[in-house]
Amino acid sequence: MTGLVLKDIRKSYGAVDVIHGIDLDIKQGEFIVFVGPSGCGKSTLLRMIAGLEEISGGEMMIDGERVNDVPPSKRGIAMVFQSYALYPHMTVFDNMAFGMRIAGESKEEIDRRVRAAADILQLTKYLDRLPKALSGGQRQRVAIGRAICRDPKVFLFDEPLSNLDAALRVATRIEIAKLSEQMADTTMIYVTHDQVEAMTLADRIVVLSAGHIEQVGPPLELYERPANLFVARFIGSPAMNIIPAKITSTGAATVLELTGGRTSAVDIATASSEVGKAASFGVRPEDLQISTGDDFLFEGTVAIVEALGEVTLLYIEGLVQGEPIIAKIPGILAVKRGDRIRFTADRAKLHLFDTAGKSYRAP
Amino acid sequence: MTGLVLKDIRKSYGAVDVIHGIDLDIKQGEFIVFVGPSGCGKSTLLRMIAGLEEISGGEMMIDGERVNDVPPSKRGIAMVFQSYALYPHMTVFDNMAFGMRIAGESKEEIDRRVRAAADILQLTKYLDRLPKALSGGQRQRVAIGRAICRDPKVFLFDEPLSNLDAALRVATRIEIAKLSEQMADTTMIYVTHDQVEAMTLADRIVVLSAGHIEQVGPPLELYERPANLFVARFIGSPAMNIIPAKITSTGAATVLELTGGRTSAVDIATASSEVGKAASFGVRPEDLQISTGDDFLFEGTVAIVEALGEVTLLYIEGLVQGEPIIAKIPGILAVKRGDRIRFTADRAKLHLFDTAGKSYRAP
Amino acid sequence: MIATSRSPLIFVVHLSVLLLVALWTLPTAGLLISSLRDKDQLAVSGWWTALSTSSQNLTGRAAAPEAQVERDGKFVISGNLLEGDDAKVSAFGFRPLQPTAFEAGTAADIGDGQTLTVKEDGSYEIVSPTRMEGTRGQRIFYTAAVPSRFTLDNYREVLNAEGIGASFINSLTVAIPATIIPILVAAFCAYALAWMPFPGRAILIAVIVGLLVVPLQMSLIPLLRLYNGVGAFFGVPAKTYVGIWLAHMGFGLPLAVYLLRNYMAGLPREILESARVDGASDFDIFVKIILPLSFPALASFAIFQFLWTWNDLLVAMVFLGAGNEELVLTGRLVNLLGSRGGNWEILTASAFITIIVPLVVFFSLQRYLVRGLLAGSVKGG
Amino acid sequence: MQQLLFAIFTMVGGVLACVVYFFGTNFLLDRIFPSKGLTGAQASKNLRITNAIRPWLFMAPALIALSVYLVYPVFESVRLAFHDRTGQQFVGFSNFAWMINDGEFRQSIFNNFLWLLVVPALATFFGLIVAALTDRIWWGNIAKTLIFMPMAISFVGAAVIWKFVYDYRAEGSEQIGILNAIVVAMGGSPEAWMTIPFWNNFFLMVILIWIQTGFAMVILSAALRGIPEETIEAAVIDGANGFQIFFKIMVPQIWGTIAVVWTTITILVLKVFDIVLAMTNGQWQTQVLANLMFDWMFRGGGDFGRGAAIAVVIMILVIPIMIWNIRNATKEMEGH
Amino acid sequence: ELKFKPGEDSKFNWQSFEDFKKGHDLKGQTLTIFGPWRGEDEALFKIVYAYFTEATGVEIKYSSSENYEQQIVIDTQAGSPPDVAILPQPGLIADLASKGYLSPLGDETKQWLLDNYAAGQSWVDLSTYKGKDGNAALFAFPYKIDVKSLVWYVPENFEDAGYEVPKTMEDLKALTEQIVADGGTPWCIGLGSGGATGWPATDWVEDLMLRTASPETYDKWVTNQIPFTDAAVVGAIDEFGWFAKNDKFVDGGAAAVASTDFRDSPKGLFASPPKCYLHHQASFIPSFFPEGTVVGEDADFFYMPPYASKPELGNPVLGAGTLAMITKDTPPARAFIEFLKTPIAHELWMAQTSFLTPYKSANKEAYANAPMKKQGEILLNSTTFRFDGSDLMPGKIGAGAFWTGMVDFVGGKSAADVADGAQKAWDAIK
Ligand SMILES: Nc1ncnc2c1ncn2[C@@H]1O[C@H](COP(=O)(O)OP(=O)(O)OP(=O)(O)O)[C@@H](O)[C@H]1O
Ligand SMILES: Nc1ncnc2c1ncn2[C@@H]1O[C@H](COP(=O)(O)OP(=O)(O)OP(=O)(O)O)[C@@H](O)[C@H]1O
Ligand SMILES: [Mg+2]
Ligand SMILES: [Mg+2]
Repeated sequence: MTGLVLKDIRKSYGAVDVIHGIDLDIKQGEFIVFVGPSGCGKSTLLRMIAGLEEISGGEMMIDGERVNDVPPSKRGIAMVFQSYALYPHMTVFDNMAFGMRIAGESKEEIDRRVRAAADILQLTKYLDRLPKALSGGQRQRVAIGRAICRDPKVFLFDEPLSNLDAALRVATRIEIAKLSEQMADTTMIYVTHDQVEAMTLADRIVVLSAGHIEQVGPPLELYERPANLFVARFIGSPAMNIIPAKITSTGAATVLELTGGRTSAVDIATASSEVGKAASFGVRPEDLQISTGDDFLFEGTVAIVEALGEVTLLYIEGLVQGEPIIAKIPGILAVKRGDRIRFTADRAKLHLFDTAGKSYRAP
Repeated sequence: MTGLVLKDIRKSYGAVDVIHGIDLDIKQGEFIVFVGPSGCGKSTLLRMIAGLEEISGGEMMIDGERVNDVPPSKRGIAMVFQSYALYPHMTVFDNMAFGMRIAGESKEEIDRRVRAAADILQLTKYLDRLPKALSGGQRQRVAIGRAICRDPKVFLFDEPLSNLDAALRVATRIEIAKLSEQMADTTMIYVTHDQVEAMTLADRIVVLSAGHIEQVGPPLELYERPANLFVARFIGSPAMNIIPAKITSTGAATVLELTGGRTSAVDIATASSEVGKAASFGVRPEDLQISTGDDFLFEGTVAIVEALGEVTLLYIEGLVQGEPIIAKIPGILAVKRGDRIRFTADRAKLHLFDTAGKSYRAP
Repeated sequence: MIATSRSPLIFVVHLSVLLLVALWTLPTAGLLISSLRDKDQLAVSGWWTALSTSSQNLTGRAAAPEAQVERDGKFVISGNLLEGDDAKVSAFGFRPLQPTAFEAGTAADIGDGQTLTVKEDGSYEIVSPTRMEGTRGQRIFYTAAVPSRFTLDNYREVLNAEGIGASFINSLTVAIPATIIPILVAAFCAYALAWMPFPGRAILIAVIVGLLVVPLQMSLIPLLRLYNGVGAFFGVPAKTYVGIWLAHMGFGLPLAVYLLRNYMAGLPREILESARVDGASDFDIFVKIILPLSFPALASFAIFQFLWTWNDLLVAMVFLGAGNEELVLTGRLVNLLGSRGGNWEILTASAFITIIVPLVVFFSLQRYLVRGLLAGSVKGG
Repeated sequence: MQQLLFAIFTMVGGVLACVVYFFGTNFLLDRIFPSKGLTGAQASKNLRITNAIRPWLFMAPALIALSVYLVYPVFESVRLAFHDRTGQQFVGFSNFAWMINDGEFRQSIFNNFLWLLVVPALATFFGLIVAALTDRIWWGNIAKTLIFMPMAISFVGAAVIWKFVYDYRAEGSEQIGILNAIVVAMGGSPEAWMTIPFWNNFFLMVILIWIQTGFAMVILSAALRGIPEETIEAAVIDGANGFQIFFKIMVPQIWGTIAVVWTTITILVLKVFDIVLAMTNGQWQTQVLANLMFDWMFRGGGDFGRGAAIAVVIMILVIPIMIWNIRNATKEMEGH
Repeated sequence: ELKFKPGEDSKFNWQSFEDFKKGHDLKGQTLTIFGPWRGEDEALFKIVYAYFTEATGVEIKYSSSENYEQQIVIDTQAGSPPDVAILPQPGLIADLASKGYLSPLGDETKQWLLDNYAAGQSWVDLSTYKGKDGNAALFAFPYKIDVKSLVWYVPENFEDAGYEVPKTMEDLKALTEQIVADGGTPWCIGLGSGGATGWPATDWVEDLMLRTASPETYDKWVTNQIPFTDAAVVGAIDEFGWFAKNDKFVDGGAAAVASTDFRDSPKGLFASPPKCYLHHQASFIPSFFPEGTVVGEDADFFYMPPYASKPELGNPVLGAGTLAMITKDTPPARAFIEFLKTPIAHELWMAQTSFLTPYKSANKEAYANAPMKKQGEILLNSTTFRFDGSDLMPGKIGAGAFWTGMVDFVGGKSAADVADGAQKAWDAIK
């Protein structure tokens, strides 16, 4: 079986184009996560896959068949809506049971599955309540429960965990992971803005930006080898620090001159034609280390110290105009605002992008 | 000025008690974050502060005056609703301008402030749209913008960033932090389930659970010295690992026998009467280190490896029944499922709770 | 609900509603009070005077001369004008043009040596030196302060009318299906017009709005002709309950469809979508999602349709007939008024008798006009 | 008793038949073009077919009833409008020509426009105010019932009610109409309200407003209650007062329903005749189109040609409303 | 169920009942009758037709409607008419006849009317209409007549004030002025009747017309052979104006005339002090007298007198009434018309209330009371009987422009203008 294929899918609302031609091949059983900035078209894409939004252009195939005109109910999908979309007049139980009732499942089966889902989502207490008497997170859980209860070929989740607290979020995330493991044949498409969710759940992540795909790949690949500046800055939190640089020497490793005046070698091969060109040098906050010696990448003044317990974020100003450079150092540090600190980083973990934003690293 | 005082605030919906007596003193200009599991009553509490929910019992004072019966509009608040509550018939601009128009601000001032807020929230493009033509995140931003535009004494935020992508989230978070810095007199009350938000923004965090306060304190205090098991597990992600133990020796440091059979000393003073009692031993995932020597806390089998790029999460099974122990190790590790690994931790960073869940550490 | 109920504005609200309610009920109050009044009073004094003691000029008649008794050599006719009414006579007279010529208690010389005395309590006495002649008693005009007096006679008369019970049932037989059927039919149609895409939808909506304007009177003859044709063709009576249900349905449909469609189109789209994703067909969606969520609209239309069919006379007369067996309540009550439609006292009472059922319907359906039916379903603007 | 049984039986039967139709046809449709259980091209093809058919199944009873009960009479009216009084002989436009020259017709048109200006606006306005205000007080339901009452009262009853309001007795004698009683009590002299040309139109309109406010109230009340509470809460927080919330938040959100109510009452006004018939029968220059039509249709055997011609005019007057509705519906569908 | 046992009371002509019974056996058939009688009248009519059922075995289904005018048009147009229709409006009947919805009653009935009804020719003329084919024929049978030329008063008030019942119109006018001179108000006139406001004035005008112009002029007027603006018509309207447009002559002044309900206006007679002394209205009006009023004692009437100066006009009587016609020609329908020709069919109703008949063979003694008998005699003694003119005119005029015109007239318009308006309306429908 071939799963889901999107061919040059487009969508426009009147004159506004929101999806500009998406090509994507999703294998059956794969867990795909869509990430991208707010408003980039994730929900729209998901809704098109569900059949809720008309496809303005391109083709969508499920299992090799064109489904552009197939109604949602025939696509074998379950969906968690970003805005919950609960049935306000039904209790939590009925909300979850609705799909199964429609499918004509037996009463016992319905009861069993609803209770199982409620258990997982800690909703058992609330089964008899109407949505209006639930908290935001509880509503969201009902929406998830509703999808879980059904047994679809494709699961669509639109930011399903955004209103949950950390613990529940982890728990539910693990449940979803388990689910996807148990139902190896079920394709999952998941929209999130949470890095951890994306990284932990995805077989592949699709990074969207303004209606087109920036990069598709397994989580670590995206993290380690972002194809372009957009992905580089989007994946990882806090975002990768980008420092303008000039290529001074090329070859198997490239040597750069950073704005600060310091040079740095990067383990990325570049063609000799690139010498002298401007480029963007990238280093992730968590790849920065405090250097005590002279072998440092750059030096800066601490503007803000954020101690999160586990790690400390240092905001370094004065290096790049406008934005501070952020360093994420494990543990709790004895650093104060105004301290001058030198940073170094592992050469292998550095990134380099050309002026168009494309990575110099071979894909 | 005295800010906001809650005295034994209670709320019940019919027979269901959801807030069981909250006492809280919020100083003017303070940034308070409410955290707690979904459904614990955060939104309800916030809505009571706003005056949208009647207070079933107790007293609320703003600036020393009892405001139980004061209507919302007289309390000088702005609020971001968990469900956005945008005016569906107004454009984004009008949504944001509404409060100011009501207050009778000048046209120029309104325009200036709305545009400033839209700029911050990257909404400028959408100012003329109606809410229904916005994505989830965009709607949320409008809701935030609406609150920012006004100039209240108290800001109330109910999970304002839950639908935003990481980058925007960080940016908005910083904006909110700046806002609170600029308006030193403005009190902020902020509900979130995001640890980072809570830790970075809060002057003090209020941990709620099932309608009552578990602990109130500055972020780091909560992280380093949780008052009880609930707070310990709730603050920090992944949650603190809890291992059943028995106190074998007391004094300035306490010695424990863990389930695994190993013993460990903890830098917490206990009374001698505690010897022999059961206790919960806690260690945060990020405080665990891989030990190569014999000096280890416990040993376990890796069940799952989650590589997030920056850190790797190891799920260790077989130590505590049911739940895996999680370790968060910086960097990308070459660890596979099934590997047996030994862990150690800094004695000073260990936690100890009695059977009732209370921390042995002096508050 | 928002905790603002104690704002000072609420008094203004109370006051304005009170004012509006007063304005709106005042005319009806007139009818109600009138229905409880004596029929002769209706045309003589305003209904509001019935509420208080009022001074009225009345005419009474003494007992006929045959009732006279001889007392102390004089002939005396006595009795009471008020006949037990709790009124107080202040003045009296015996000539129509001077009805208040004498104060109560004084003796009036009415000629032929006769005197007439009327006391405050209404008792009168005619004293004559000679035997009185004639068959009719003396007219006595008097002014009395009459306290408010009400009677249920009008209601009794209406309720005791022959065939009223049967007509009541006839009316129900007409009104109930004529309410339910169009709602059902209209709801399906409204759903299709609101949520099912098909070509020509907008035009169809407009046509239905346009049909609202068709005057009922224009349709009666062609339709009755059609009914007669159909009846003759199938050998069934032309005037049946089914016929009138359908007629009421036809006339009520445009409004029903228009109202319901408007309401349904306003339901949050996400809810329908989520049902669609859950595998529900349009039929399922309609029955299980749309219908329950449209309850406020259904209830409001039901109120009106019931009311119209209940109060209708014309359609019932034409399509059900005016015979005794099939006469509806309105028809029965109108018939009570007599050929010249005179009896207002009947009219007033029957107006209140017919109003009861619609009011009950209104009251019982009002609770379906619920607040926050959609609360908690979706988030967003 | 037997009648009661018969009544119940017919009622249940009638309603059941209707239910059976909808369930039955749907069941059949799903049976003939099955899609449950099936997959692939066949299923989606069947689905496309059912999706094309189903709206018409849903609408069929309504459309048939509408055609029979309303569309057919419309055509019949149009036909009659071009025929003589018996409906036999074709007379071309002569009925319309007569109409234009008829003073009463012109008077009716003028009056109808007055009615159209005043009644829908005021009835909707009062209905809205009542619906909004009664939601905020504990005795709101009672208040609503009282304001709804005129709607429920039979027409004959209403006519008597207003007789007791507008009744005129000569100066000096006791007034039994409350309006004159008030005027007299305030030192004025009584007026025969119904006979004051031009203004008497307004006294008649008051009656219709009095009745229709209940209609507007019920419909708008249902709509008001559908407004998401949170938007009101948000406005409260934004510092809006009662008026601002009402006019800037609530009213715009139920704008669609207000338009519906307004439209409905407008059309009703075009058709209004019983009030005029009962109160003045068009005398004292209060004639309106519908009453004029009724007059020509049925008085003394009737003149179907002229009656129908007036009906056609009434129907033509509704066309702008139809166009406006098409526009709205199209706009709304684009939004979907 | 028969109210009067056949054979028992000698004032009834039981023989005619028996004869009729012998001649008709239609057992098992039904007859649908549509009539204008509702309420009390309906009950009375039921008592009468019970005898028809008794005699023939025909089951009668009677129905009526508040809007009988509309109802009969709809029913006949749509093809489901009753068997027999009874209507009070000759204009409407003429229309039905011209559209072919009525069956002619035949020459034999015509002759019967000529022979048996007082002023028989008047009745025949009244019941003869043009059929669909354009030929005139007798289509209706008058049954149950109201006399309109009555003036009501309270005898005791007259006695008290020393007034006499006037015998001539001159006297009546003098009396009117006398009452004013005595400080009273002579007349109560109310034209209000909801949508039919104005009709009582048309009775006035017609009554006065018959007293100022010849019956032929009257006939030409109602058929518009002379225009509304004819001097005779305008004169009659002005005569009415003499009474109604003088503030001193009418209770409440002229302004009150149009807006006082006709049902309320007689109540002024009984007020204390009396609001008026005289009231012109048809024989039905006692139903609107205060409860307990005994006609003949508490209230009475006199014949609206003719002008002494115009003896040639005799004693004209204005009246109205209902006419029965066959809308579906069935044997029971024919039998019903036959039944109406029997004296008993009249006497049965005469013995109750509100029924007058010009049938000469009906026993006058059967009238339930003296006032009815007196009215019956007025009817029988009339030299001229004329049907209510407004009912004879086309609906648009008789039940429209004429009414409206009269309302405008009492509102201040001149008689000439009113007549002109009415004539214009008449021209419009030609
Ligand atoms: N109308 C109601 N009737 C009964 N219970 C209610 C009602 N509204 C809320 N609750 C309950 O009150 C509790 C607190 O709700 P609240 O919305 O304050 O939670 P919360 O802390 O904001 O949760 P979340 O993070 O999920 O938004 C929940 O358990 C909820 O189910
Ligand atoms: N009806 C509409 N008309 C015009 N533009 C629309 C409409 N609906 C959505 N959009 C726009 O389409 C874009 C994509 O919206 P979508 O909901 O897919 O975003 P998203 O990626 O899900 O964002 P988020 O993370 O904020 O939910 C947004 O910029 C939105 O403003
Ligand atoms: Mg989205
Ligand atoms: Mg909440």
